[in-house]
This record gives sequence, C-alpha cells and structure tokens, in this order.
Amino acid sequence: MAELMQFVLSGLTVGAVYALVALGFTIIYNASDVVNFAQGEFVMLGGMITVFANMAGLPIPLAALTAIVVTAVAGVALNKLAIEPARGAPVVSLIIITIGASIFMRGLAQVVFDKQLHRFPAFTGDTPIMIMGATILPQALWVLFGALVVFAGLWAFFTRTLTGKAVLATSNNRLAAQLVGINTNWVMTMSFALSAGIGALAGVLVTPITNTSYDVGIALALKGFAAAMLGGMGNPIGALVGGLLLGLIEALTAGYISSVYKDAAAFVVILLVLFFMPRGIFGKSSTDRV
Amino acid sequence: MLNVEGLRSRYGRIEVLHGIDLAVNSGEIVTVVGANGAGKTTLLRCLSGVQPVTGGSITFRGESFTAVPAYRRVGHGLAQSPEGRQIFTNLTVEENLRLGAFLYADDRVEKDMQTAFAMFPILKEKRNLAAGGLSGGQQQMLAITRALMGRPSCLLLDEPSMGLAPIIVAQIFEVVKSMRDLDVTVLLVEQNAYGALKIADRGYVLETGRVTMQGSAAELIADPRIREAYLGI
Amino acid sequence: MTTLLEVSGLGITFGGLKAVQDVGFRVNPGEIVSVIGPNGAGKTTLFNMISGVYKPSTGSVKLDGENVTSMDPYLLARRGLSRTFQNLQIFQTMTVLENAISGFHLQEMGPLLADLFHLPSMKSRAGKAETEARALLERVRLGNAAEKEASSLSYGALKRLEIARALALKPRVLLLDEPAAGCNAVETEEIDHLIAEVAASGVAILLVEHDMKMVMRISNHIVVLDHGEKIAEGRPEEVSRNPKVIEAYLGTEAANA
Amino acid sequence: DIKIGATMSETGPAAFLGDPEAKTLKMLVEKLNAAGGINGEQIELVLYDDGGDPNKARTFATRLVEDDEVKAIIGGTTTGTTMSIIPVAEDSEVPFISLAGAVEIIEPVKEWTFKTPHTDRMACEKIFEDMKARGISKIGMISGTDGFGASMRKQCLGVVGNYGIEILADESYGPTDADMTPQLTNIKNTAGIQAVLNPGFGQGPSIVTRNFQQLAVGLPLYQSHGVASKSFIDLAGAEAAEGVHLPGAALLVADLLPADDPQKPVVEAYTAEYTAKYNEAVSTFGGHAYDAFQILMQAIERAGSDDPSAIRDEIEKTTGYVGTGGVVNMTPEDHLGLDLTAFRMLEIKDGTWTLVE
Amino acid sequence: MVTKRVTLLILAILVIASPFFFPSSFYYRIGSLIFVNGLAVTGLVILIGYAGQISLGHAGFAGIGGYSCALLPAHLGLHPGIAAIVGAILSGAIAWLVGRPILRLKGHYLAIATLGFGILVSMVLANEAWLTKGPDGIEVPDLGLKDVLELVGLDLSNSQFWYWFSGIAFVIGAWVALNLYDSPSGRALRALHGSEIAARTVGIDVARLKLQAFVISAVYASLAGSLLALQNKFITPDVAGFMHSIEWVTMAVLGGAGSVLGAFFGAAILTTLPQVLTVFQEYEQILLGLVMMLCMIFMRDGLLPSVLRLIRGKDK
Ligand SMILES: Nc1ncnc2c1ncn2[C@@H]1O[C@H](COP(=O)(O)OP(=O)(O)OP(=O)(O)O)[C@@H](O)[C@H]1O
Ligand SMILES: Nc1ncnc2c1ncn2[C@@H]1O[C@H](COP(=O)(O)OP(=O)(O)OP(=O)(O)O)[C@@H](O)[C@H]1O
Ligand SMILES: CC(C)C[C@H](N)C(=O)O
Ligand SMILES: [Mg+2]
Ligand SMILES: [Mg+2]
Repeated sequence: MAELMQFVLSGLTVGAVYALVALGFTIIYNASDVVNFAQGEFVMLGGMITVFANMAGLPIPLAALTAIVVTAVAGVALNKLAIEPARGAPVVSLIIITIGASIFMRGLAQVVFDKQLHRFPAFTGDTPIMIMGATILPQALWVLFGALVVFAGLWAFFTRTLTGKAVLATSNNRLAAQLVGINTNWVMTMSFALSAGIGALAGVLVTPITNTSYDVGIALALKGFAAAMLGGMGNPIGALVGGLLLGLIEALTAGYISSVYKDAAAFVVILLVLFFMPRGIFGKSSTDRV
Repeated sequence: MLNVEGLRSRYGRIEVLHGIDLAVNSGEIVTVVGANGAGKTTLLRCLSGVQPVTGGSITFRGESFTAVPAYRRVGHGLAQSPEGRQIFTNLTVEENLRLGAFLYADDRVEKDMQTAFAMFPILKEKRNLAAGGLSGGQQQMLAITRALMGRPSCLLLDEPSMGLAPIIVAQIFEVVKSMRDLDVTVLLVEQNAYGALKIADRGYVLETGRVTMQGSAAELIADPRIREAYLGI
Repeated sequence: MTTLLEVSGLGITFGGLKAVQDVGFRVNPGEIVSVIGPNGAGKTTLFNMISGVYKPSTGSVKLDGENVTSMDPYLLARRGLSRTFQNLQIFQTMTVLENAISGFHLQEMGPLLADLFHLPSMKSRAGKAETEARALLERVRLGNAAEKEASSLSYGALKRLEIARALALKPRVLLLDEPAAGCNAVETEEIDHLIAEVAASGVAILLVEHDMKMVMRISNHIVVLDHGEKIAEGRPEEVSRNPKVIEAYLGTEAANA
Repeated sequence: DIKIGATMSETGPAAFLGDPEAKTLKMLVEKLNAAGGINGEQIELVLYDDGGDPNKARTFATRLVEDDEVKAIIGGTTTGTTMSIIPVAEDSEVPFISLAGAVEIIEPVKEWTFKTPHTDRMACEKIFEDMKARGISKIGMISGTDGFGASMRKQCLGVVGNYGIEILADESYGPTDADMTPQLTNIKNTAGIQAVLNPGFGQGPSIVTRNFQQLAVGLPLYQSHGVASKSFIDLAGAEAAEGVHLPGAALLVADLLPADDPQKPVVEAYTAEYTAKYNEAVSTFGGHAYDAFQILMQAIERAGSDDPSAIRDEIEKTTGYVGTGGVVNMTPEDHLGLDLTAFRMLEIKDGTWTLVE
Repeated sequence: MVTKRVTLLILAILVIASPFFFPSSFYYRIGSLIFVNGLAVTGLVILIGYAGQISLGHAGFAGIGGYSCALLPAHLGLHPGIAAIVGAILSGAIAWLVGRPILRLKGHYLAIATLGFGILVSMVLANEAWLTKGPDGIEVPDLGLKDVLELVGLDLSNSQFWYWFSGIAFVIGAWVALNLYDSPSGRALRALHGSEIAARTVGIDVARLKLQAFVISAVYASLAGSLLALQNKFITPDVAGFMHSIEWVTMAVLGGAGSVLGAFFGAAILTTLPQVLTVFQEYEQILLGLVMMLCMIFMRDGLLPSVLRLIRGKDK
C-alpha cells in the first residue's frame, strides 16, 4: 500500500511537471494550430534566468519574476520577428520556424549562461511530507498547485472570456476573425506572451526538482507535447489530465514492471488511447462538413 | 458613403480587377452583377480589407480606407458576409454571433442576438451546437446574421442567397430591403441577379475585372443585354 | 427498366437530432430525381449516407440490386456511384487538369510497381486518362484553365470542375449537391443542359438544388424532405402544387414564379 | 606549425563533460604557444563540437584528417562518439587519444587508439573493493540508461562476482528523468540490501541522491566517477549528498592530498590555472583532456617530429607520466596505462570531498 | 514544378561535377552525407509532400536499416549488402504493420504517434544490449564492394567510394520518387492530400494508398540508415533518435516538401551548414537556428518553390 502510494506520488510529481509544460502549449496552439517546439526553451529560460538572476544577487522571488517577464518578452519577440513575418505560410513551415527558434534560444542560453546543470533551493524546504507511509517533496506540491492554477486560469479564459473566444476564432478561421474585427496579430502576440510566461513559470517551479541547464528544453517539450496529445491538444483539461496520466503511467511502470521501459510504456499507452480516441481523451472532433 | 476609384487588385502576377470605379451612397442598396470569375468576390474582399489593393483608392465616409487593416474596418461600420460563409466551425452558433459583435460589450449585443434568432429561429434551436455541424443553408444564415451583429452602417453581402431555400431567399431579400429603413447601406453581390436588381436602387455590371455598365436598377432590368446575359430571360 | 439506386428506410441521428428518418425512393437509369426541402431538411445528410460518408443507423441503400449500405465511398465509386459536394472538395494544390484526371483514377490505376518505374503500361493508361480529362474540361468550359492551379479559380468555376471530376468516373449513378449554387441564370441553364445530357446517356441522377426553376425544368421525379422526413413526392407539377411543400419550402411567392 | 585536432561534445547531452574538456585544451594550447611551443613549433588546435552525435563525430574526424590534415586527434567525449572516430583514425593512421570511459575503446588494443580516463570497469572494481572492505555483500543498483550508465552497469555486473558481492535489485532511469522514487522504493523494499550503487552521469545521480534522502533509505549510497565534479554536491544538496561514496581522481581532492603525493603539484597547478581562467570549479573530465594533451605533447617532443606514426610510437612508450588521473605507464598491450591506485575513494562530508582512508 | 527530366539532369550534374570543385577529399564525406540524407528526405517528400501525412519517427526506420547491417552479418552471417536489403524489407513490413492503425490519425496526432514509434525503436536499440550492445553502439562490417572495385582497377578512397555509392543510390531514389509523382498513384496521393473525402469518392482507396506511401518512405529511410551505418562502420541508437527524425522533416520542409529537388537542397543546406558554421565556434547553434528561421520566413513554401517563384516572377 505504502509502495503503491509512493508510486502514485512520484507519478503526480512528474505528471505535474508534464502538465505544466503541456498547458503552455495550449494557447499558441489554440491561436494558430502551431505546436510550438520552442515551448521547452521557454521552460528552460524560466529556470536558467532565475538561476543566474539569483546568482547576480536578486532574491529568488524577484529572480523568478524577472525570468517570467523576460521569457514572455522573448515569446513576443518570437512572434513579432519570426512568426508574424511568415504569415500565410503553411503550418509545417511555422513549426519549422519554432524548431529553429528552439535551436536559437538553446544556442543563446549556452553562450549567455553556461553548459552546467543548475538548481536553486526548493521554495519551502526539502523536508518530505509523509502521506500514508509514502513521501512527497513540498516542491512537488508547488508544481501541482501551479498546474492547477494555470489550468483554472486557462479554462476560464477559453470558456468565459470573449478574448479567449477570439483566440479560438483566430485559429479556426483567420479571415473571418479579421472580418468580425479581431486584431489577429495582437491575438498572436498575446498568445505567445502568455504561453512563454506559463512556460517560464513552469521552469521556475520545476527546477528545484528536475535541475536545469541550457538544454533541458527538448526533453521537457517532448513529454509536454506527448501529454498534451494524450489529453487532446488545445484543451486545458486535456493538458492537465494528459500530463498527470503520463506521469502516473511512467511511475507505475517503473515501480511494477520495468524501469527500463517506463517511457516505452507511456508511448504505448498513448498509441492505444489514440487508436480508440483519435483526438486524445478530451479532444473534440472537428466539425467541418462536406 | 463608399467611394471606390480606379481599384486594382491581383492574385500573384495576374491582375483581376483593372480599375474599378464605384460609389455607394448612404442608405442605398447597390448590387454588383457579373459572371463567374468576373471579380465580384475580389472586389468585396478589397473593400473589407482582406485582399491587398494594388492601385486606386477606397474611401469610406470621407476617410481613406485603402491602408486600414481589415479588423479596423469593422469598427468603422463596414461588415461583410463573405463568400463561402467562413463561419467559425469549431465554435458554437451563439459564439459565432457573439464574435460578430466582438467590438461591443453592451446590452445591445444580447438584443441583436435575439433579433438574429427571431430572423432565423433554427439558429436559436442550434445555438449551443458547433457551427460546423449546420447544414449549408443554416451556415449561410449564420454568416449573414454574424455580419449584422457587427452593427454595420454599410453591409457587404457576397451571394447571401446561395444555398438557401426559396422561402428563405425571399426572406433574405426582405431583410436586405429592410436595411434601407435602418439606414444601413448595402452592397450586394448576387447570382440571383433578377431578385437583386428588383430590390436594389442601382447596379453595376462587372465583366472580367471592369465595370461595363451601370445605372439604376430599373434601367438595368430593362436592358436587353443584361436580360440575355445574366437574367436568362 | 431495372431500378439502379434504391433507398429504403434510411435514417441517422446526430446527438439526439433525427437528421433523416425513414426516407426511401428509387432512381432508374436515365432518370433525374431531385431532392428538395428547407435548409437543414437532411438532403446533404441523405447524400452523405448514400455515398458512404456517413453510416446510416437504419435502412438500406441498394445499387443495382446489391446492398451497399455503409460501404466505403471508394468501393461505391468502383460500383459506379459518384458525387459532388455542397461544400467544395477540390484538390487545391493540383492543377485543374490533374483534378479532372483524378476522376479517372479507377481507369488509370494499375500496379504500384508500374507507377514507381514508369512502365509502358502505366504510361498508356495515364495518357488515355489525360486525353479524356481534357475533353471533359472542354465540356464544362474549363479547357483554357487546364494548367492553372485549382485554388486560383472562382467559385463558379470550381463548381463546374467538381462536376467534371464526378463525370470522369463515368458513373451509373450521379449525386449532385447544389450544382448550380453560385451560378447566375444563364450559367445555371448551361449546367441544366449538361445534366440532361448526362441523364440521356443512361445515368441515374439524384439532384439537390434550391433553384426551383431548374428543378422543375429537368426533374422526372421530386422527393421533398422536411425535418428529415419525406413529406411529399411525385412529378414536378404535382409537387409544386402540394400545399405542404409550398408552406414548408417554396413560399407563396416562389410558387407563383 | 603542428596541427592537432579535437572533436568534443561541447553541446548536447554530454556537454558538461565536453565543455571543460574543450576549455582545458584551449587553455593548454594557448599557454604552450605563449611559452614558445614545442620543438620550436607552434601548436595549432582545430576544435569541433560534435554535439555528442556519433555520426557528426565521424564526420569531424574525417574532416580533421582529410581536410585539416592534423597529426593527432584528441576527443570523443563519449564512448559512442569515440567508437565512431576509431575507424577513421585507424584507417588514416593518425594517433587518437579518447576521453571516454568504456573499456571497449582500448580492449582489444587498437594500434592508433589510446585513452586517458580510467575505465568504468576500474571504477566498478574500486567501488566493490571498498564495499568488500566495509563488509557489504548484497547491494541494489540503479543505473542510467545512457551510454555511460549502461556501459558501467555492464562492467559492474561482469566483475561483481569477483568480490563476492550480490546484486539483488537492478533498476534504471532515463537520462532526463525527474523522479526516481519508484525505483528506489523497490530497492528499499528488497530484503537484505546493504548498500546502493548508482552508475550514471548528468542530472540523474543528483536526483537519485535527493530521492534517496526523501525516502529515508538509510543505506550507504555509492556514486560513480561520472559525478566527479563539485557541481554534483550543489545539485544534490549538501544534506542529501552527505556520506555518498565514490571513486574519483586525485584532482577533486587536490588540497587533501598528502604533501608527498606525486600528483599533488600537477593537480594543484591545473586547478589553479583553470579556475583562474574560467572562474569555475575543475572536474575530472577537464583533467582527462589535460592528461591527453600532455601525453601527446610529450610524445611529440620525444619524437622530435610531427610524423603521426612517430608520435604514435612515442605515445605508446609513455611511462611515468604523472597526470590528473594518475600515473600513466603505457605499453603496446595497454593503451591506458592506469591502475586502480589512480582512483581514490572519496566521501562527501559537510558539502565537500574527503578522502576515505 | 520542375519537370522530371530537368530534375534528374540537375541532380546527375551535381553528383558528377561537384568533385571537380572539392578542395580536399573530406568533401566527399559531406557529399555522401548529403546524398544519404537526401535519400531519406526524398522518402519523406513522398509521405509529407505528396500524401500530406506527417511522420516524426522515420529515424526509427533508419535505425532498423542501420542495425540490420550490424546485426544480421554478426548473428546470421549475412553479407552486409544483403543485410541492408533485408533491413529495408523489414522496415517496409514494420511500416505496414504500424502504419495500419497509426495512419488513421491526422495532423499532430499522427505526428505524436509516429514520434512514439520512433522513440520505441530507439529505446529497444538502446536497451536490448544483449542484441545491440546498447547505447554505445555496435560495429558494422565492411561492405566489401570497394575492394572488389579495386580488383577491377578502380582505386577509390573510402570517402570517394561512399560519395559515388550514395550518389548513385540517391539519384535512383529520386528517379523513383519523380516517377511516382507523375503517375496514377502519385496523383491519388496528392489528391488525398487535398481532400480525403473527395479522394474516396473518386474511388481512391485512401487507407491503402497512405499505407503504401508510408511503407515506401520507410524503405527510403531504412536504406539511408543502412548507407550511413555501412560507411561509418559503426552505429549507435542515436540514428533512430527523435532529433534525427526532426532533422529530416526539417530538411524536407526547408527544401519545399513537395519536390524531390527540394529534398536535395534541404539536405544539402542542413548537412553543410553545421560544417560551415564551425568557424563561429560557440555561436554555431545560434546561427543555425537563425538560418533555419530566416529560410522559412522568406521562403515559406520551402527553398525550391520559393526560388522558382522568384525566377518566374510569381510572388504570392
Ligand atoms: N486565390 C486566387 N488565386 C488566383 N486567382 C484567383 C484566386 N481567387 C480568384 N482568382 C481569379 O480571380 C478572378 C476573379 O475571381 P472572383 O472570385 O473575384 O470572381 P467572382 O466574380 O466572385 O466569381 P464567382 O461568381 O464564381 O464567385 C477569377 O478569374 C479567378 O480565377
Ligand atoms: N455532422 C453533423 N453533426 C451535427 N449535426 C448535423 C451533422 N450533419 C448534419 N447535421 C444536422 O442535420 C440536419 C440536416 O442537415 P443537412 O446538411 O443534411 O441539410 P440540408 O438539407 O442539406 O440543408 P441545406 O439545404 O441547408 O444544405 C441539420 O439540422 C444539421 O444541423
Ligand atoms: C565519466 C566519463 C569518463 C564518462 C565518459 N566520458 C563516457 O561517457 O564514456
Ligand atoms: Mg464570388
Ligand atoms: Mg445541403
């Protein structure tokens, strides 16, 4: 029992990390259908800027805030300098741009910062919290909490606000969006800022658990992407559930079956789910008719 | 109200509008008639700003519109119901209408929505369903009402009767006619040229990107060339 | 004469909405049967079921006596059923000619290896398809546009291109969903002639169209749907006088026109 | 000028190995040239970053040999990149000194290939020796699935029997994993385990160490030489790292070495120089590059020419070279030349390394 | 669209004439890598450009092809050349098996599924050390063809041999892909790209055709993996890695996903660029990312179509 509990707690810890990254994907995806491969770099920037701002003397909360703001600005820059000029390009071309951007940011981080692994202390210490004979680190709760808050915010944004609808409208039919008076460029800019900011927040929250370095982005983006697809891309609840589920599958596989193939198990589950639900667990089927 | 001078536009290297002159006065209903590929849609796209203009000018209520981005034109009172409907298929009917009034956040939005529902009760029935699931004609109704939600002072309609049942077509023409009383100017592109001319004040004939004829609706309806080429009478 | 297309008891529901209910009729070779009805009556849905795009929850579709209910569209195409779409489905990035040639797919298709290595057998098949496709484009007045990319055509031209592509299959049964939408009176008449010509060659035609003049002119038989149900059927003059039809669909004004 | 080439993983998953290696080489070349070079000639270093990709490493090796026409190659940060450089070096007959761990690199002996780091088998042996001395005979193992972890796991499984030690649990984790508590829970719950060994490098070991503390496993924890840099203690946190044992080179404990230790002056000098120049702590990885460069330079000096085959012969004759990794005595049968004494057993106490007596 | 004949002519000239401009024999290595990548990318052009189906897992097939050349000779004593062919057949068969369920997915969902497949392959290659010797890789025997050529008097260096060998393989691959483009199957693939539903109604067996495209492109990737393994004489699970798949897709899109000539240019740029950028040392990655972005911004449909449009003056 304690054993199972430990696996579950581990799964939630890791799953919350994935969920946070996956949530970051949602906004840009919803605005443009683009899976932003640079999302992982936003997470990296969040962690790395905090580390280095902290080294430069800023206290952690201030450093974290700096990181989030700077990363959001980087997101805006990415949109203004690379995505917007390529307007009208096919979605794959835009995705390649984000891949280029991710290489670029990684390269920049490696020059501006360094190539070492870094970490800063957990927000509220490392004393494990006991739950039914199993333990979880306080920082994991921070991550979980962060994921829930971001989820709630996004959910409200997309279902409750006109701006959220405008974002959805922009990706659904850009031409029509303009015709009803939506400034689609502004929508894109805002989406990139938000996505990047959420990415950076994720970086700040997870670094005490995962460590950070200039190249953590790829792996995080990959897992976040997988989680988002499992849940159903573009849907905040999908990102949350997908992330947690992915973490749980990995942890349970590592615990009960084989630690070597825990990532494999995760992908097998994704393939199985997609086989029966081709648009992920919460994905809505699109309703274009002939 | 709307003044177009020497308007040119192209797709790639091919110019499809070769200098259009056109004027719509306040409160008028003006229709544009032309064969497939004449450039009617392109003209409307230029007016609403989603199609780049390569020459000439567009003036709306005395202001030069030529360089105003599409999304700003709505705020100035220019709304379009585009060809191919262009509804937000993944959003619900109600969300489509709400977005039609994207620029507004007052009580009138709800009122306008009720007006739209009154016009096409089927939309009310389907208000919470994804618009992509609507039938072709229902989507057309949505496209028209969504444009109306933008509180236009000038409405651009691209083949509003397409795919609609005769009974609804008649209704659409009634709606267009009623715009006159609401002081909304209408620029109407219609394949049902006869119906359009019957309710319009004036008309233009577009042939391969040029205005070849213009005049009052009554004149045009009576013109034998038009009767033969477009009305099939 | 044997019935080519026989539809009986067809029905489907979308999330509680009975979009089509218990609809049945027959189409014989050379006959033009029109399906009319208000917007949302279920006409396109009916087409989608007949052509295998949707799987009906009740009823059956028979093609030349064979039960083809819920059969995949490509198999139906092989059995001689072809259609156009209300929402245009054009191969946008291909040229107009290539769009037309794809209609000859079944005729030009051979073993994959022949395609990969351009064996002579493939060349002769493809060459023949191209010749026929060009002739077909002439027939719908798109001969001049053959080498253009399809996305550059106007709406009306695309409609004609779809008809050409559907004709390329040399179908026995042809389903046309609002072929004249977006065409003016004169252009509509051309399409009229085309349809009549095709029917005269022995093809069974099922037509959805809101242009009543056209429907009345060319239909042999009309089926009227409302709210997914068949509310009337018969010869054009019968139907156009049917008060139920006038009320639900035509409106008084149009009925007089 | 004498051209020497290097291809290292300055970026990619092994960047924190390749980075100090490259920095070390650059520093040494600069210094040597400033001091007048070797045999009266300047050294020109051609350095490429293969990003840890074996295919790229192979391309760069080819470029070094065929385009840049270097006289010797240093590099191959990882075993994978090294193995794909070997055929190039052997075919074109250019001496090659690898900086990677696996014993396969020099076993069987390849004519033109040498290496400076201790092999992972030696690390295993050193660890098991220590365990045996502490009376530990049943252990659990958790290794990374990356090249280093997998290779070391294999070597450890191979030699563990020689020490009468039994591995009761054999777990693993991926290179980017963020939580290893399930695996450690399984180890913890395996009856009879007296210690845990974690072969791995990168971020994994620091997380294992933290999770180890989180779960209060309460057994001795052994890390490998893969974590032998100061940053490991920072990442794991001093508290969690307390008491961790690992085999490491003298370099990490320069100041603790007895005054008469032959390595002391060497490691102290390198440490001082490197920290002064780059303002970061030394790691044994940079040390491997240091040793490779020194061995190569001494060979060139002895050969008195830059003829690759003469250089090769002289490298093979390296004896009594005192480096950061130990005292190197190469022979035609041994292209590494280190023995177990080169490793020191270290323990982390109060956030720093201490020597285990 | 550049015609088939012109494309083949350009490619043949490039293969034959380039060596005259090589400053050193190292450039043969780069050339051969371009051809190897070009081959895999040509396969992806069929899948992505013609059929409109994405794959982020094609490196998995390269892994299968590459490891076949290492494992089959070692365990079954097959000649490495035969092993490459067996590997290609194996890849085709696996593609056929996984393609059937996977290809029902669309867009990003297809992307993640193929990505998952690629990762599974690279994981098996890395973790089943008893068979593959694990993450550090395994040696691949010599193809032996070079020695045969030596016997008949053709004495080529290693790099030269592989340049010509992969060059020929690539041109053949390009020829087949171009044949496909302008054939009933190719048209059908492009049709289903445009509208799946319309493709079905004209009689195209969409599921089968997608599967064929997937299998064909898998065979291309597998052969590319084999060529790489054979010329490196060494292979690691990295060939099957996720980044490698992404790299190929990037090449395909960069060149212009619809065209074979584009595949070549995409491969050429992304293969040479890192070599050129080495002079910038630590700024290499920054520049690489920058160049990729700039290419896609200014040549949004890919290099080749954009250049052609420029030449013909048809800006859009
Ligand atoms: N996206 C495009 N690219 C290239 N050419 C185009 C494009 N759209 C339209 N055209 C061409 O521009 C001309 C005018 O087209 P437009 O759509 O404005 O005609 P229209 O009068 O609206 O016709 P319809 O009655 O068929 O809708 C046509 O010759 C058409 O082929
Ligand atoms: N995929 C679907 N999801 C939800 N509802 C659907 C779907 N397809 C059809 N419907 C509903 O079924 C009804 C019939 O639609 P259909 O498109 O068949 O009408 P139609 O007779 O072709 O109308 P029109 O003349 O406007 O084209 C409509 O109310 C429509 O909203
Ligand atoms: C610790 C180091 C010696 C590891 C070595 N570079 C390898 O990856 O094989
Ligand atoms: Mg039009
Ligand atoms: Mg319909």
